Amino acid sequence: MNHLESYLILSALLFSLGLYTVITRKNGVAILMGIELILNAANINFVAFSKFVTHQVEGHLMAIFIIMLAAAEAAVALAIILNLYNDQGNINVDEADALKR
Amino acid sequence: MGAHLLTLVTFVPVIGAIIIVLIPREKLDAIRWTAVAATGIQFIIAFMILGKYNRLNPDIQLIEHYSWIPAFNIEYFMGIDGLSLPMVLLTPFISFLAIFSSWNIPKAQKGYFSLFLLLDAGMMGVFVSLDFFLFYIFWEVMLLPMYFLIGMWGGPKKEYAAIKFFLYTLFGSVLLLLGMLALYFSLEPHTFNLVMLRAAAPAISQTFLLGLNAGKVIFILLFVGFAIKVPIFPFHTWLPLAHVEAPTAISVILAGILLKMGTYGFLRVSFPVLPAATLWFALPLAILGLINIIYGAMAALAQKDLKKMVAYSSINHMGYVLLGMAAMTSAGMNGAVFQMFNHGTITAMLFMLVGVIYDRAHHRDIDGFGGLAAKVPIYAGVVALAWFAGLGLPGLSGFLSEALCFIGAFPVFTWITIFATLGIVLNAAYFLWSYQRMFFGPLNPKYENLAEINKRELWTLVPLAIVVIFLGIYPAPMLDLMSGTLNQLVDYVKTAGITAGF
Amino acid sequence: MPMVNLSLIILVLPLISFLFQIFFGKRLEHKKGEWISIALVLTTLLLAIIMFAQMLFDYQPDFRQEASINWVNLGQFQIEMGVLVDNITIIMLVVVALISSLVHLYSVEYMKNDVRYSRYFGFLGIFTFSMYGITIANNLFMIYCFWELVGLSSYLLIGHWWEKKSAADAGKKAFIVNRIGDIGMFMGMMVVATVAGTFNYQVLFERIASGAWAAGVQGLFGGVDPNTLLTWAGVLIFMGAIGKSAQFPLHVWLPDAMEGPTPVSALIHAATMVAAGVYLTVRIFPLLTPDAMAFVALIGGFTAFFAATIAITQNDLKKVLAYSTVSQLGYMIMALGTGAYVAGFFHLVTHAMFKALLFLASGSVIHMMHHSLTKLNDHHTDAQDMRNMGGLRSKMPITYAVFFIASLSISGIPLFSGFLSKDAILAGTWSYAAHIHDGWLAQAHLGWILPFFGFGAALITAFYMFRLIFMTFHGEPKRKDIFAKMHESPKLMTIPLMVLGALSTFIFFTLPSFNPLGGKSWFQTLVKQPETVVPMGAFDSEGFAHGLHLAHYPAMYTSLIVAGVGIGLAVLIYILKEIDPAKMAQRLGILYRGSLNKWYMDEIYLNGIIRPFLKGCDAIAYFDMEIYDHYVIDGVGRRVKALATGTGIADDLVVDGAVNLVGIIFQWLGWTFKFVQTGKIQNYLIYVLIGVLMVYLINVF
Amino acid sequence: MSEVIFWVIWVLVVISAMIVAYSKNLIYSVFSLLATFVGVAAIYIFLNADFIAVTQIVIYVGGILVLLIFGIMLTNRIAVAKINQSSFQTSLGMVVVGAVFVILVITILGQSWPVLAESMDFDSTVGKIGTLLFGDYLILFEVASILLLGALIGAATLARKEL
Repeated sequence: MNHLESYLILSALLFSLGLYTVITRKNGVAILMGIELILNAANINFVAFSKFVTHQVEGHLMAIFIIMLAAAEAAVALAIILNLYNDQGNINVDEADALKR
Repeated sequence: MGAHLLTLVTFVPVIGAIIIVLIPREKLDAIRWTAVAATGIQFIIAFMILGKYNRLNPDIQLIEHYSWIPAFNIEYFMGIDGLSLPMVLLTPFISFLAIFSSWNIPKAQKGYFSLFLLLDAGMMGVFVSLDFFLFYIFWEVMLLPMYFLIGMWGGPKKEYAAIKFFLYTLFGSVLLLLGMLALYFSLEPHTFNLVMLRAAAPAISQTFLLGLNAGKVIFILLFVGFAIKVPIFPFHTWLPLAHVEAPTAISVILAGILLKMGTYGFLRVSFPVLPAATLWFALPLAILGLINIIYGAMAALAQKDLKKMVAYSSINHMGYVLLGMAAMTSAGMNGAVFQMFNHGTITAMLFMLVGVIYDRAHHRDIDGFGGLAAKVPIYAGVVALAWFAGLGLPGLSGFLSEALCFIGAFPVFTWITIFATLGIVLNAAYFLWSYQRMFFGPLNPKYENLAEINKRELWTLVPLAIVVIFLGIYPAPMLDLMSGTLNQLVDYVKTAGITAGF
Repeated sequence: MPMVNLSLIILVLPLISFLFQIFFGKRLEHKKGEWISIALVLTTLLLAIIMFAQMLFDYQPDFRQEASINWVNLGQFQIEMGVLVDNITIIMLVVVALISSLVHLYSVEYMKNDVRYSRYFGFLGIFTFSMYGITIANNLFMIYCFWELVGLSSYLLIGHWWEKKSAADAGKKAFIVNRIGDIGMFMGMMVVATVAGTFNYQVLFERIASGAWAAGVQGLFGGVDPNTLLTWAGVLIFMGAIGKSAQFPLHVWLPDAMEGPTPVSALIHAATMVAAGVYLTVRIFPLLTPDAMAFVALIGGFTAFFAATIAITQNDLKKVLAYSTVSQLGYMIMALGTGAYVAGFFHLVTHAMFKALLFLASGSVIHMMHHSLTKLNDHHTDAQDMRNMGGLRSKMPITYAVFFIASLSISGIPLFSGFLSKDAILAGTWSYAAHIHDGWLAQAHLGWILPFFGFGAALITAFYMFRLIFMTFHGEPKRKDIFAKMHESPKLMTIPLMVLGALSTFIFFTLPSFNPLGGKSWFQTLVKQPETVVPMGAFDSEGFAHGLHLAHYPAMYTSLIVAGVGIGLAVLIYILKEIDPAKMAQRLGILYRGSLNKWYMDEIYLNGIIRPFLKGCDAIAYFDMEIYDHYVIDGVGRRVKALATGTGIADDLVVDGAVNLVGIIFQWLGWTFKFVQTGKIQNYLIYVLIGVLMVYLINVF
Repeated sequence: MSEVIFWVIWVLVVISAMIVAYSKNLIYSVFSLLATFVGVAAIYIFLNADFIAVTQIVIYVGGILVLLIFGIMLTNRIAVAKINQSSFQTSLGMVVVGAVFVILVITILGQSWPVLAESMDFDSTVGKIGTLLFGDYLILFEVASILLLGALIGAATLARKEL
C-alpha cells in the first residue's frame, strides 16, 4: 500500500479493461461504462502521483475536474444514447455506421 | 391600331398570360375565362387581318418593319401573304378550341394556361415574322412551354416524352440556327430579312462553305431543322410518344399547328431563299413524302393505342404535304398548303375525340372498346365524321387537298405518286378498322354506363366540323386566299432555281 | 325549265332527306318521319319522269345540255363541277329514282321494327343523292367525288346492323375493296388531268380527237406512245368500275354486302350502285382504245362466267342473287368491251328492274321467314337458307309470280326484258369474235372466248335461277312449322313488286314498235353509240355493226337453246328428281367444293395479301418504336450522353490535371482502403491503438 | 491489517472491473461497476484523498451510475430480465489491449519513479482544495461550472424526443 507501482498497476489494469470494454462492446451504455473505467484509472494515477511524487493537492484538483467532466460526459452521452435508441430502436453503436453511408 | 394588327395578334396571348399569372390560383374560372378571352380576341384580330388582306395581291401585306438590333441588321419585320394567312387563321382557331378541351385540366391550372398562351404567342409569331432572326426567336419561344406542358400535365411516361421532344426539337433548332447564321454570313449584305435574303439569294449557289456548295449545305441544315418539326421520316419518332403522353389539348396543338411550322418553314425560308437547292432536293423530298405516307399509314394500321394511331396518321397526312410541295406545280403547292390547313382542323378533331373517350374510359386501347355506337350515338356520329374526313372522303375538306397534292405531283414524280396513292387505301383501312373495333359489334359490357359526349365537348368539335364540311364543299374561299402567293412562289422557285443553277 | 336545273333539284332533294333524318329523324314519332323522305324521293321520281317525257317528246338522239361552274380555280389549274344531261343521264335518273322510290316504300314495311329506322331512311337519302350525283356529273373529278360518297353510303347501309360482326366486316370490306379500285380510277384521272388538262368528258374527248393529247404526252412523258398511255388511262379509270361493279378480281365485297338489309341489297347492290361502274364505262366509252376494250371485255366475260359458276351451289337465297348480280354486271361490262354499247347500257336498265325485283321478292320471302321464326321463337335457323324453304308458292302467290317473271327475264326468255338486252349482248360478243381484228384479245385469236363465256353464263344462269325457284317455291315444304306460319307480305311490299314485275316485260322497252328485234324501239333510237375519239387504230365500229346484223339470229337461237337447256336441267333435278344433286356434287368433287367455297377467293386474299400485309404493318410499327427509336434515336442519345461524360472527364484532366491527378491517386487509395472504412467508431479506435502500438514499437526498436 | 485490506480492495476493484468488461449481462456490468467505483473510492482513502473519495462516492455512485442504470432501463424492456449485450472484435481487442497493458506495465515497472522519501500525510485535503479552487484555479472552476451548465442544457435538449 505504500508503493506507487501497486497503484499504477491497478490503474493500468483498469485502463486496459476500460479500453477493452470500449473497443469490444456494442451496447452504448457499456461503452460509457468502459469510459468511466478509463477515467477512474486516470484519477487513481493523479491521486497516487499527488501522494508519492509531488506532495501537492493539485492532483486532487485534477481528479475533481475529471470527475466533473465524467458527470457531464455521462449526462450528454446518455442523452445521445437515448436519441440513438429513438432513432434505430436499439443502442448498438455498430449499427450507427452512418459515417460509412 | 390598324397598322399593328400583326403585333397585336402575336402578343395578345402574352398579355393574357401575364394577367393569368396575376390571378390567384384559386380563381379557376377567372383563369380559364382569361385564357378564352385572350385566344378569342386573338381570333377576332385574325379575322380583322383577313378583312384587311387583299387577296388579289400576292405580295406581302400589313407590313410592320422596324429596326431592332441595328448592329447585326436584325429587324422587327412582320407581314403576311397567302402562305401565312391560312396559318394565322388556323392558330387562334385551334388554340381557342383547345382551351375549351383543356377546361378540366387536373392540376396547376394557372401555370398550364399561362404556358399555353405563351405557346400560342410563339406559334403565331413564327407565322407572321419575316425576319429570320425573329422567326427563330419565336420558334424557340414555343419550345419551352411545350416541354413543360407535356412534361407536367402529360401521361405516365411524360418526362421521357417531354425530354425526347425537347432534345429532338432542340437538335433541329441548333441546325436551324447554324443554317441561319451560314446564310447570314455568306450573303452580302449581312441580313436576316427574308425578303432581302430572297433577293440576294441567287448568289448563294456560287458560294462555297467548307468546300461544299453553300446553297446545298444550308438547305440541308434548314431541312433537318424543319423536318424534325414536320416530322419527316427518319426524324419522326418523337411524335407518337409526345402525342400519346401529352394532354388532349396539347396533342391538338401539337398536331394541329406545330407540325405545320415545319412545312411552313420550308415554304417561307428554304424554298424562296434557296431555289436552286430546292429543285436539287425536290426528288428526295418527294421520296420522303412517299415514305411518310406509306410508312405512317402502315404503322398506324398496326397500332393498338388509339392516340398512337392518330399520331401516325399525322405522319401519313403530312406526307401528302411534302409530296405536294416537292412537285413545284400550282396544284401541288396549293394542295400542300390547303392540306396543312385541313390537317390542322381534321387532326384537331381526331385528337379531341380521342380525348373524349379517354376521359370516360381511362384507356385508349382500340380493342378494349366495342359496340359503343349503341351507347353513344352522337359521339359515334362525330367520330365517323372525323374519321371519314381523315380518310379523305369527298365532301370533306381533306379530300380535295390530298387530291390536289397527288394531281400536282403526278406529272413530276409519276411513279412516286402512283405508289403514294396506295395511301388512299391504307388510310381507309386503318380508320375503318379502328372505327369498327371501337363502335361496332356487340356492346362491351364494361361500357354499359358510358356517358354521351357532353355539350362542352360537342361544341368544341362543331366549329371544326363546320369548317371541315364547308371547305369540303366550297373550298374556293381558302384557295383564293393562297393561290396567288403560292403560284408566284412556284414560278419564282422554278425560274430562279434554274437560272441560279449549280 | 332547262333540264340541267331540273337535274340539280333532283340532286339536292335526297340530300335534304338525309340531313332531315339525321338531325330531326329521331325526334319525330315513329312511322311519321319517313314519309318526308318518301315524299322527297317521289318528287325526284316525278321530276325524272317529267324529264323522261320531255325526252320522248323531243325524240332527239343527240340531245345534250351541259353547265358547269369553277369549283377550284388556282389560275393554272382548275377543277369544274358541272352537270351533263343527255338521254343516257335521263334514263339513268329514271332508273335510280324509280328503284329508289320503290325501295323507300318497300322499306316502310320491311324495316318496321328496326331500332335505327330514321337513320336508315337518312342513309337511303344520301345514297340516292350520291347516285344522282354520279348520274349527272359531267366530269371525272365530280364523278369520283360522288363515287366515293356512294361508297360511304354503301358502307353505312351494309353495316346498318353493325351489332353483327359479319355486317360490320362486310361494310368495311366493301369500302376498302372499292377504294382499291378507286386508286386505279384516281390514277387514270391524274393521267387524264396531266396530259389533257381537263376532267370534263366532252373537252377531254375533243382534245384526244384533236391531237392535243398526243402533244401533251410528248411534252410530259417524251418517248411514251400516246396510244399506249390512252389505253392505260382507259384501263385505270375502268379499274374504278371493276371495284364498284364488283368485277373479278375485286368482286369479293358484293356477296358479303348481302349482310345489309334486303331492300338495300336491291337498291344498291343490284340495281344502281353496282351499275355505276357500267355507267362510268359508258361515259368514258369514246376514249377506250381497242386494247383497253379487249381488257374490259375479258374482265367482264370472265366475271360473268366465274360468278355464275359460284351461284350454282350457294344455298343462301341472297348469295345466289348476289353472284347472279356479279355475273350480270360482267355481261354489261363485256358488252361495253366488245363495242355493244347500246346493249350494255340496255342491260343495265333491264337488269336494274328485274334484279331489284328479285331482291325485293326474296326480301319478301325472308321477311316472312323471319316473321315465322320469331313467332316460333327460333333464333338459330337461318331465314335466308333455301334448304329451310320449299312449297311457298301456295302461301305467297304474288311473290311467286313476280319472282317467276324476273327469273324468266334474267334467263333470257322472249317477251321479257332480259331477253332483249341479253340477246343483244350475246350477239355483240359473237360479232366481236367473228369480225373484229383490233385489240390484243383478237390478235391473240382468243376472241371466241367471249361468246363462250357469254353463252356458258347464260346456261348456268337459267339453271341456277330455276334451281332457286324450285327450291324455294316448289316441292314439299322442308320445315312444316315455319311453312304453317307463312303468308303473303303486306301491300306496301307487294305493290313495288308488281310495279317491277310489269317493268320486267318487253313492252316498255320496245315501244313504239312491238317488234323486239326490230331495233326501232325508243331505247335503240335515243341511246346512240358515240363516236370513238381514239386517234389511231380506233375500234372498227362499222365492221362491228355489220357483224352484229349477221350474228343476230344465230345468237338469238343459240341463247334460246342454252336457256332452255338450263331450265330443263333444273326441272330434271329439282322437279322430276331424275338426277340426285347430292350424287352430282359427289361426282364433281373438286369442282363442287370449289364452287361452294367461291373458288377460295376470300381465303386467297386473306392469307395471301391481307395477313402478310398486316404482319408487315406490325413489323413496321415494331421496327419504328422498338428498334429504330430505341436503338438508333435513343441510342444516339445514349452515345452522346456517354461521350459528354467522357469529354467532361478529359476536360477536367486537361484543365486542372495536376490537382485531379492527386485527387485520382487519393481516389485510388481510398478505393483500396475502402474496406477499412466501416463506419464503426470502435473499428477506428482499434486502428488508432494499433497505430499507437506501432509508433511505440518503432520508438523502442 | 490495512495492508491486507488494501490488497483485498485492490483485487476487488480488478475483479469487478473485469466483470464490467466481460459480463454478458449488462445489469451485472453496472452493478460490478458500482463495486469498482466504491473500491476505487476506498483506494483514494489509502491515498489520503478523503475529499476525492467522498466526491467519488457522491458523484459516481450517486450520479453517474444512476444515470447509467436509467440509461439501461430506458433503452431496454424492463420485462426482459436478462439484458444481453454482445461484443465484437473481441480477439483483436484482446490482443491490442493486452499489448497496451503489457507496454504500460513494462513502462511502469521499468521506470524509476522520483518517489519522495517520506510520504506526505495530509490532515485533511478539503481546506487546501478549497483554497486552491477559489484561488489559483478560480477561472478554471468557473469554466468548469459553465461546462457543466452547458452539458446540463445539452443533455436536456438532446434527450427531448422532438429534437
